[in-house]
Amino acid sequence: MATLYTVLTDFTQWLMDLIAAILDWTKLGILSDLGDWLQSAPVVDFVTTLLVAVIYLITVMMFALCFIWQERKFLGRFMDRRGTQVGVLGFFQNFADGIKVVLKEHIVPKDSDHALFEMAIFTYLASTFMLFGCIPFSDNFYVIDVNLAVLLGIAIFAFGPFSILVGGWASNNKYTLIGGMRAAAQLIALEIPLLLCVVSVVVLTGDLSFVGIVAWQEENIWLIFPLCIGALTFFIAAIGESERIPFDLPEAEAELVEGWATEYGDIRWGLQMASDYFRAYILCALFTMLFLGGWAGPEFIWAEAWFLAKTFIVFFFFIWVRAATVRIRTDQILKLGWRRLLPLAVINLLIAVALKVAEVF
Amino acid sequence: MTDEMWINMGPQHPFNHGLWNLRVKLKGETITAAEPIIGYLHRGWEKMVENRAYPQIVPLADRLCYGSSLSWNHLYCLTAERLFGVEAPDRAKYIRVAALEMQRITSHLTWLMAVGTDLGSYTIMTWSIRERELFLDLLCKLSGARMTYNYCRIGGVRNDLPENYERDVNRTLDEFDRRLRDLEALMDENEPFLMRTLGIGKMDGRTAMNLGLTGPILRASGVDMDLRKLDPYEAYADMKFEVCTHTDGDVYARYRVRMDEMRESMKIIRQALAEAPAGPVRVKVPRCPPKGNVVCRVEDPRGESLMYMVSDGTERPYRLKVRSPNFVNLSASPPMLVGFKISDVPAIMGVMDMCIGETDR
Amino acid sequence: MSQVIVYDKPDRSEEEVASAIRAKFPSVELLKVAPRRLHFRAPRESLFELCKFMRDELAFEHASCVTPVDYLDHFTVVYHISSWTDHILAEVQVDLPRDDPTVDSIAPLWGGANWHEREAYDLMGIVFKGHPDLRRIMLPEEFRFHPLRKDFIVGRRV
Amino acid sequence: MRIEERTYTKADHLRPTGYVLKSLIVTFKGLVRATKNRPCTVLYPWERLVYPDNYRGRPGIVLERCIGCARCARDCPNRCIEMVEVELPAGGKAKRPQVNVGRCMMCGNCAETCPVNAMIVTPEFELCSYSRADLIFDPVKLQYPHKPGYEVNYEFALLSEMKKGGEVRTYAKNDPNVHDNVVLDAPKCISCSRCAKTCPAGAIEMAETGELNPKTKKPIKRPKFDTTKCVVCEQCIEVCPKSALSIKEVL
Repeated sequence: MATLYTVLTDFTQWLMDLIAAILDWTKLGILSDLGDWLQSAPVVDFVTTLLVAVIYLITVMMFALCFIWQERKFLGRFMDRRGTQVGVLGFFQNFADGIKVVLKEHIVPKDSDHALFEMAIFTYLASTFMLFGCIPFSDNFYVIDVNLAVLLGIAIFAFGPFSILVGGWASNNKYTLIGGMRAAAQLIALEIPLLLCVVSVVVLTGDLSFVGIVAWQEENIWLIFPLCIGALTFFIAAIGESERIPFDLPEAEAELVEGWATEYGDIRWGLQMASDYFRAYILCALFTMLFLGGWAGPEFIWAEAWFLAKTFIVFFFFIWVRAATVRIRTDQILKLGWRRLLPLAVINLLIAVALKVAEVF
Repeated sequence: MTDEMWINMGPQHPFNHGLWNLRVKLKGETITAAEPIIGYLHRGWEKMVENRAYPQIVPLADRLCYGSSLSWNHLYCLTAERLFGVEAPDRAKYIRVAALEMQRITSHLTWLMAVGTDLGSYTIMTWSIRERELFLDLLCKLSGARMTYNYCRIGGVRNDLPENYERDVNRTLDEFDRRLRDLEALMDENEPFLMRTLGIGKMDGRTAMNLGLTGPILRASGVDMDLRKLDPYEAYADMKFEVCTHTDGDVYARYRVRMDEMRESMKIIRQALAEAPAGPVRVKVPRCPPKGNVVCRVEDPRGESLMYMVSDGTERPYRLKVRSPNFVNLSASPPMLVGFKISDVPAIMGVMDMCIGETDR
Repeated sequence: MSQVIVYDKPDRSEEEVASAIRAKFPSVELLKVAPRRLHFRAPRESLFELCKFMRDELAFEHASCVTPVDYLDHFTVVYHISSWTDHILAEVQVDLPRDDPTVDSIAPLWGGANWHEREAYDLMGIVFKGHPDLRRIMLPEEFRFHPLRKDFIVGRRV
Repeated sequence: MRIEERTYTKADHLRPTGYVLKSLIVTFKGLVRATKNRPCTVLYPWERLVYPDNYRGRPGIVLERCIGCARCARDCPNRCIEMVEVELPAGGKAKRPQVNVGRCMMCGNCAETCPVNAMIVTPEFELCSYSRADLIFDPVKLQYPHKPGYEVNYEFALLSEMKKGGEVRTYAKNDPNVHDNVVLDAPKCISCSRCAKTCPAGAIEMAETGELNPKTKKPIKRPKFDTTKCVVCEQCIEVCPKSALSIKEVL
């Protein structure tokens, strides 16, 4: 973070001095006070963080959108067909979808609840973008390094089902109502095992910030080896959280047409689909940082490249599971979540505590 | 607590293949009543047929059910032959048996595609379509068309086997045997698939018989009734194969019966092509049949299909009634659906191999 | 261990079944006996008893098809009832006068015939007494004609 | 009918091992196979599937061979063939078939009944057009470069020979002397010689029979049929005012 941050602080400092100089030139009292205020440290700090956040968001969205390309290509090859053919090797497909979605007309169902109908999508999207903030690429490229980053991430992540439920209810359509209820039940059922796995990692590493966890893993051992049960439960719960095929019920095409987002037509539907993939990216990123040692890796390539490579590999496993299995029913998902994943997560917590007490690590 | 809600899994819905409507009464997620509504694809086939000459109806019989057009084509020609009092030459009988069994495998693979999409695994869909291409090429080499073959004629078949056809067929069958094992690995050895199909849509043998079910669905409920053995026609009497049955009567049993039937069909094809005697393949048939009526029934990939033909001595049939197996299987679907969840509907109806062309005629 | 019903060898021959039916129902006329086929002509009144007898005593498990035929001066409803145990397909013809085409329904005996009778009512206008819900199955409810009748001219504005 | 105790025994390898492990292995093998050599899908406009010679696309015609017998028009199930006047390269006008390809269901019956193999089955199936009128192919547009694979020939056996048993000969589709023949019912004929004029194959010619017409004292002429040229198109039967001609089928 040092290089990017210092560069940007010098830049904003130079910018603020320039503005202050201009304001002084006008010789008006108030404006020169404004100039001094601008040059003060907190304002400069705020503006640089803003700039870093914008840059960081753009890079993360570019990589998250590559997930869509990866899914189309690999799913195609699993099914013995070609993936997308739009543009070079299919890379232009995302922009083509984006342009198509932007051009579509915004239709609001007749007697649906307009305010909630609009609000659902933006809260869904906002919670996803906030999550980007607290996930670092490597120890010197991140927006903020909060020492409670893990807690913050999981908390914001739990906000998703709320907006799905509201979106499903507000669209005034039987199918979306069922889809919304299913999504809420499924995400809550799979949230608990997810948290327990994260807790077991935190117990072992004793640190709540991602940078600390990765640093710990660099010295000792990647956490996937001692906590392999935890890694497996986290992986399965992550598939459920990002609503992918084995746990695809909320937007199961077979019965509920498109699930809770049936009535959204234009950019709102596009953003909803994109944020599904962003959430998948976040879960893969969490998995790499908690279990695969984040950006730890031999020096010959950058730390960020290591982090991205591992995230893409984890997403490859997501696609692989999608290609191989069949969608299962809602009550089976809940049964799986409460009866299979929860005990496994608890066992994993016991292992972590045992390892901690025995000071193995 | 939740009052009952009628849901129209309407004429245009991702899960139903073909135009038909399933009105389902839901109490929460479980189905309390179901009512299939058909008639959206009613083309008035039986009225149309009454003002065409006998040889002109042969290509029309193909269009009854586009999934297994050769079996309808053959049923019409067999009924007309019995009406005319003509017997197809022996070589034609063996070729017909081989072509019918290839059509049965193609129809079962189309059904497998429908099951794949309904249960959410698109790999099953694309792989079964890829396997189906093998047989479409064979039938295209034999008859000249890929789906509506127009291959049988009243009094034999259109043309003899192309040169070294038997070698191509045997090579395809060996290749298909390997690929069928891959397909089964995707389904039988896949726990979510078993979760979605075991114990769903149960129906025991007695009620199935009373409700008029025939074909693989009846055999899955433990009734060993196959018209190829019970009422042998063409050259089935001297084909050595056994009837595949299952005892549970649920969705998995129906799937299992069809997969075994594909293997039996492969055996029959090999026998038929090996034992086909030399000789003519087609007999010249008079224009006008004697007055009278005739009934003929055949084992269609979906069940017992029957044709009743009345002639008044002119060159046009006076009345031609078609009994389609799917028409009756669909009428017996409500008892299968009641008591199960709405996300089971695609599994139950998908395995029933709906073909709306023959249901509505 | 669960049970499978197997139909490999017929229990009775065609003649036995034919003679059993003629003994019980003198009014039923036997038209033809062929290998695995029986052809009867039954009067309208004794149809339901005949079918009940065939189902209960003679093990005819499956009503294959119900076919209405319009012979201009009268209707004929042809029932195809198959017995898997004896490998027989019995064809029962019932003649109905053209002015009141009503006959007893066999849907209570075999559930399979339910939709066939609804289709016969829908396309040919034959009323089946005792049918659970006799409605049109293929054509819209407000369609007033029965298209399969010979007096229905194709292509006329309906 | 007997009740049998039977338990369904699956092949031993059909048991789920490791929840979804076997499916994962199989799909991964599929992935490797599809990336190593090309996936089996065909990129349609650039790559095309190879169709066998007898593939049935739209019907085509070889105008030189067509004699205008209209058997294809009679046998088409969808009634999409009409006979229309067309300029012959050799001069004069004649009726040739015009196919409404929009209605055609590509069943190949017209090529099958054509006695002179003028109607052929072409492998062309890309027939989209901007208006329905474009889909009505007049005889000139219907033409297609001829290849022997496109003709539809078949051999048939005769019913009588089949019933007699013994050695059964098969006859080609357009065998000149094994086909239904036209029979004249002499008293009805008023020798108007319309059938001789309409016969496309030139198989009928009016021949004088011995008697004289009592009123006009001129020799009576009756149509005489040359069965080798006749193509059983039944145009003479339709055109005969006294319906004196009928078909005697050869079985």
